[in-house]
Amino acid sequence: MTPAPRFTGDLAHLPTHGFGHRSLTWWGIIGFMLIEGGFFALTIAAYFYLMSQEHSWPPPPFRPPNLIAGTLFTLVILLSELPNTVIKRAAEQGRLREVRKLMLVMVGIGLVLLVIRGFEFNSLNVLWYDNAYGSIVWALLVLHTTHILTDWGDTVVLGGLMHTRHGIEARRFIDVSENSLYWRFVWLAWLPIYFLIYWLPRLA
Amino acid sequence: HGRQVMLGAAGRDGSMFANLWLVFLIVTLVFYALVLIGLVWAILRRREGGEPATRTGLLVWVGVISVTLAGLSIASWLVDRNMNRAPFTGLTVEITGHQWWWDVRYTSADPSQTLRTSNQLHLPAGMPVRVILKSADVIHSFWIPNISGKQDLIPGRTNDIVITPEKVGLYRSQCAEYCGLEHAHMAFDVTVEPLADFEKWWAQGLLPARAPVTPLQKAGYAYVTTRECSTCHNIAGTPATGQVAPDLTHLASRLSLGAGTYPMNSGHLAAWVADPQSAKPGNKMPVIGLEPDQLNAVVSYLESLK
Amino acid sequence: MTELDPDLARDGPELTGVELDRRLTAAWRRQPGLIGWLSTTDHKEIGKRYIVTAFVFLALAGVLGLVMRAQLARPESGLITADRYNQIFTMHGTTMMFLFAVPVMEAMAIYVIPLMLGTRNMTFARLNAFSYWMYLFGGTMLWVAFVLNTGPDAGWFSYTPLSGPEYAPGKRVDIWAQMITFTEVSGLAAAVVMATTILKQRAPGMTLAKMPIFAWSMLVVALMIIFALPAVALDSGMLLSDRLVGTHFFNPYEGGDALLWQHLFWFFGHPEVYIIFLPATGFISELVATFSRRPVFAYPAVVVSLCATGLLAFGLWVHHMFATGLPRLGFAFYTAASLTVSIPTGVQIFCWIATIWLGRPQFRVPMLWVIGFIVTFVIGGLTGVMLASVPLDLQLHDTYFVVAHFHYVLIGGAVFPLLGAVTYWFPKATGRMMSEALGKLSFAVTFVGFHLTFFPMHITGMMGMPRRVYTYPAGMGWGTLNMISSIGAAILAFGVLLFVINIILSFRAGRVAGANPWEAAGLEWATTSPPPVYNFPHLPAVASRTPLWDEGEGLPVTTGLRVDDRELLSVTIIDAIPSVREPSPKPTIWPLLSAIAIGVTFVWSIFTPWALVFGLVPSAIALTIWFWPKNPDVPPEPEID
Amino acid sequence: MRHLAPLIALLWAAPAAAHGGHGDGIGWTLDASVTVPLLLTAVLYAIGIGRLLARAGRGRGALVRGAWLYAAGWLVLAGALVSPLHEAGERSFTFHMIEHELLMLPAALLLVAARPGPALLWGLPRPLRQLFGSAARLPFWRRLCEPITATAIQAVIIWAWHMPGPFDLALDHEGWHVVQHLCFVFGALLFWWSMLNRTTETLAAVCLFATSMIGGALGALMALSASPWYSAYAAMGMTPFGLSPAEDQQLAGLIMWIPGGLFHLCAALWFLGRWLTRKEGRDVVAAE
Repeated sequence: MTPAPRFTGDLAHLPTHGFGHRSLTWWGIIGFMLIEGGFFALTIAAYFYLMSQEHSWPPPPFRPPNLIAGTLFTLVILLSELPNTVIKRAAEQGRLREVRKLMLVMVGIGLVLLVIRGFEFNSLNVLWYDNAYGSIVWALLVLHTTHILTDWGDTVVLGGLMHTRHGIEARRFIDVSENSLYWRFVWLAWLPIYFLIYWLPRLA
Repeated sequence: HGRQVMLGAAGRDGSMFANLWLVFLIVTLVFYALVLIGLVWAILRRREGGEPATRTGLLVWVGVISVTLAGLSIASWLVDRNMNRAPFTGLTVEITGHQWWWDVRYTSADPSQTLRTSNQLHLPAGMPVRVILKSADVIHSFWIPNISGKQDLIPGRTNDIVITPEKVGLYRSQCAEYCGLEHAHMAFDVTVEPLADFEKWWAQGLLPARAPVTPLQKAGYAYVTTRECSTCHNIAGTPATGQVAPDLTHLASRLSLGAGTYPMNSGHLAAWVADPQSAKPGNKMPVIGLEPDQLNAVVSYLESLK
Repeated sequence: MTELDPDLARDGPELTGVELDRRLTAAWRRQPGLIGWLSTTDHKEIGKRYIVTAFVFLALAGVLGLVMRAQLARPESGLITADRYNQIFTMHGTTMMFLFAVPVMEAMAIYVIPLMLGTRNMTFARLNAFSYWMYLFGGTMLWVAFVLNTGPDAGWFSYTPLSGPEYAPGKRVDIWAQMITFTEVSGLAAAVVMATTILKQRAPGMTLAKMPIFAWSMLVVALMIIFALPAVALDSGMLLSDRLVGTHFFNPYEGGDALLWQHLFWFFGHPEVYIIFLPATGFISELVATFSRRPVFAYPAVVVSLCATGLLAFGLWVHHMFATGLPRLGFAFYTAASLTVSIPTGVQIFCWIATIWLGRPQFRVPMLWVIGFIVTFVIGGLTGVMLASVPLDLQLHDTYFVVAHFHYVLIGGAVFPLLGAVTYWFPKATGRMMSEALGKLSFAVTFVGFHLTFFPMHITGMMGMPRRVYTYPAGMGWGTLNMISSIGAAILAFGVLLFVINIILSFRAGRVAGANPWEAAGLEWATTSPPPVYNFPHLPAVASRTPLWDEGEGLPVTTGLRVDDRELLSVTIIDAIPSVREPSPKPTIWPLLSAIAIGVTFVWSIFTPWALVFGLVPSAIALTIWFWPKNPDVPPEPEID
Repeated sequence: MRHLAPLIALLWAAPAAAHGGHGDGIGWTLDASVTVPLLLTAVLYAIGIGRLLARAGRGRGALVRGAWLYAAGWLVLAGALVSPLHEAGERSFTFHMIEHELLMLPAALLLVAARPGPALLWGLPRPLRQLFGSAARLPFWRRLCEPITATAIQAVIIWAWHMPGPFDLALDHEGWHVVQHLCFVFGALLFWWSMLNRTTETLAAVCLFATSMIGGALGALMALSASPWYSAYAAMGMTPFGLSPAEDQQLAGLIMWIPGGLFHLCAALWFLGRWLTRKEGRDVVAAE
């Protein structure tokens, strides 16, 4: 025979969603950003390791990658933070129309970035099977492209979702907000990679 | 027994290892005893009575561990700064690891004095030897437990280790890094001998192979130096000049066959030549398919290569 | 109790007891039948599946161990060929490390942690299910390949270039590397679920500083997995691309480096050992406390030690590489740094012994495993001290001494505590006690068998026997010792078999256990055995580290979660102040279907890289449907008065 | 490792050598660009703490403790910059690394733990004091001191200055060298200030762990590199202590990696331990 429970508190007044660190989704995204960040950091470490085993970088006869496509990509991805910030704020304030519109803009930007990325692969002046330098440069670029691609896919699906009746649910706004957070991670991770691929071979 | 043991102390590093080992063994045994005493006491103690000063105990324990670890680090450092540091005497051996045999070159400033052999090492007692380690394929590890610790042979890199054998004797070395199918059969014999004997051995090693004497040997010579064997194997002073397989110039003077796999005798030699793939599966020597009389001749010739 | 409002949607004084059970069960149960079984998101079901699967892999890898011992019992034994032996030891190591040791610890935690924390399910319940399926598929792929004679044969750490395209043609190593990908995806998903559950779903009042030590150990382990596993995933990814698309990461003749593999592998591999060992120390802390009838001595010291071990693990990878020709200048640094790990471990050992000292120990079966653990593990730890010293390691490395060392650490240090923990939580999961007599017998036989198997290996190693040799010549003096080890292995296997028999018998006819058969202090003992599908009728609230001892029967509870829908409580991460009522996802088949789509893609990609492109479509579709919100079939949020 | 003993002997001998007047010996660095700012901070602090102590009532104990910490930190800082260590660092990367580690770890930590802000302000004449006082209250500083920001800033400073280009610049031009040291000291002060004052103990432990990994990765890369990264050291040939440039860099990397990493790890554990002990026994209301 169990005694009657001793009630000490009531949770009914608690909200059913919260933004930022109050949201479980946020913690999940942070977890995955740590994992992905670990991937980037280790790939970068491998890049430095291979570089430290060579006398000159890039090893002759290879030339450093051409700057135009990569720099253009960097500019566009940096600019994309503007609509991204606006979306995040709009989502946190529940402004559905703005979110809908800007998600389309982000999908467009993602497409543009993927096209420029295609040119980037073409401007590396080395192929992945040429030597280890080529392999690691391609690895960095492929790894980052995967992130662009997955976040773009996520944006497409979420953007579509926002146009359905599920768009009005509070949790969708959390998803949009976390999607924006993830996009920040994607472009932040790009900056050191941009430096490594395009500038370090010119400096070293 | 005892040809491949760590506490054999037949070399400079080996002796230092034995001493350091003893230090670590005693210290760890003391700590193990402390833990066991603590555990037994904790279980058996009578429960009445005051609480001991456990918190202080923890601090003391951490202090004791830390001081001991510092001591062990220093002991370890004192040994490793002396390891591998014997004064250079000019004797250099270059060893290249292959799947699954050892190519050995005693180098000399005078190229005509450079001696190539395989799967054996002769070392002068009491003299530091610099061993240069390379690999032709995968990672192997060079290790003569009685004499010193290991050093890996890594493709694309050159490692080196200085070993100083001290006690005259016969030792064994075995590859210590897993290197594929026949990793278990990648060993070699190490003969540590007085300097004079060593020099004699070197001088003999430089001589070309003995000429065949009996008709059977001559038939074998004819086969070995003109047919498949000669494309891979080298026999100095004969037309057989292949470089990709073990050197056979003084094959019969070695103690073992197939990189430490079998003792050297005519039975094993015959079995090897007849079907190397069942003697040591996966090695790079193809099955030639000799007729019985050819086999006899080849074995007879190889046996004469003292 | 007066008449109930049928629409009452929250638990509370008005809604409790049988009626509450009925409504919560309706909200939390899954569909019956096969589809329901495949769709479940209940952490208890997933945890049990995980545990059973991991033990199956243990048995398989154990059989391989026995085959190896049979081969090595005599010199020049021709029982199995070199090729088969090399596959067998690779499979033994790979299975034990990747498919048994790490998953089983996660599995135990998946079952126990939500109960310990006082919550109804884990966060991201579907991801949890997905993690299990990926693990199952990866392990199955590896074993199917092995049965088809395509088992990997390059050792469990697959050193390049032996595992590279030139020296390992065929698909064997690809299978190994792709199995790594499966277990990485699975392990990382489980780690995120674990970390977020521990950080966000504790009972109100269970601050981090009041959390059970096992939860602490799993938090540290989850974070370690998050930091360490990407290294091996990247490494195996590079290996696969070297093998399949012609990159040169590990090819020294094209600017790559064979040692890069080892650096990345051990950057993962060293923490891996602690990923296995730390949950075991968590078990020990729980068991020692329960059976000494007092809280673990010096909780802060134990927790700091756990964290210290986890943190230090990331700086020590090179001590697996002393013989590779690293700069000799570093040797003293590496020795000193490697030795520092013994400080936190020493602290934990002290605290456990002090707990026994200060408490009133009861020698039930789990406690015997604890004592077996201390007696055994400390030997492994001390041989680890020897191996940390560079001059000693250069001799002992890659010999049977090392084999002995890591079996002492992994079996003595992790499997013994695991078996103790299984005995301990068995009544919670099944409602029945395991047999004490059979338990004592299996402990004794396992303990003796273990030491008989592995102690002689120290000496075999000192006598110069390298590891990973499929045979050895007579006349080396290794024969007798190897024979003893082989006999010991048979006894050890018999001991484990007794344990399994005990489980089966007790599952059918064990003594019925109450909610708290060991009179333990943790929240997992506050609910019935086995727990209801929703774990707790009312979420418990805690005010101390040992709630059941301090509150007795009258554990305080909170109210207010919905009973007509799945709802969990989120708290603040440090102080565990309730902050959000989070909806919890319903069971669905889509994690399984996603795992199938992704798994097929992975396996296919061994044969053509285009599989990654073709497989993207079904995988993306499955994931999209998984995440697509469903029609709400529950009424919207009820009013709060 | 056998090289360490002569190194230490040499350190002891160095001042004597300098006094002995050997032209190329390793002596004290008494350059005005270093000594004047150092002395200035000492004098400022001394004046300020004097003024504060004169006014202090009950807070005297804390002030005195702060003064001791500041003195210790200042001595380590001055010792690293002025003692023969600095000149030894011109010849050997290892010594340069030891100097940097001293600046960024014990010196910065001690200076921050001393909470020298008020004393330094009070050392200034009144108008300057007000000016600096209001500058110190700018929200900009608060942003900078956010734990994650401060960790990232320090990480970027460390990695950027160890790239071959910038590091060679600092070795070639004394002016850039001063800038480099200022960056290191500033980054470390910001970081430790943030850890001690601007964050919870748990987050501090996380940031310290991250920093130990970030610094450790750089150190490990140096320690495992087969060739020297910096042309100025590479051009030197053997260091005066018998190490080749590659070995010198390996030793430097090891110092950054292992003792440097352990320092941060121990700090992380200290925060964690303090937090757990503080929390022990304190009950939080079960539910709001």
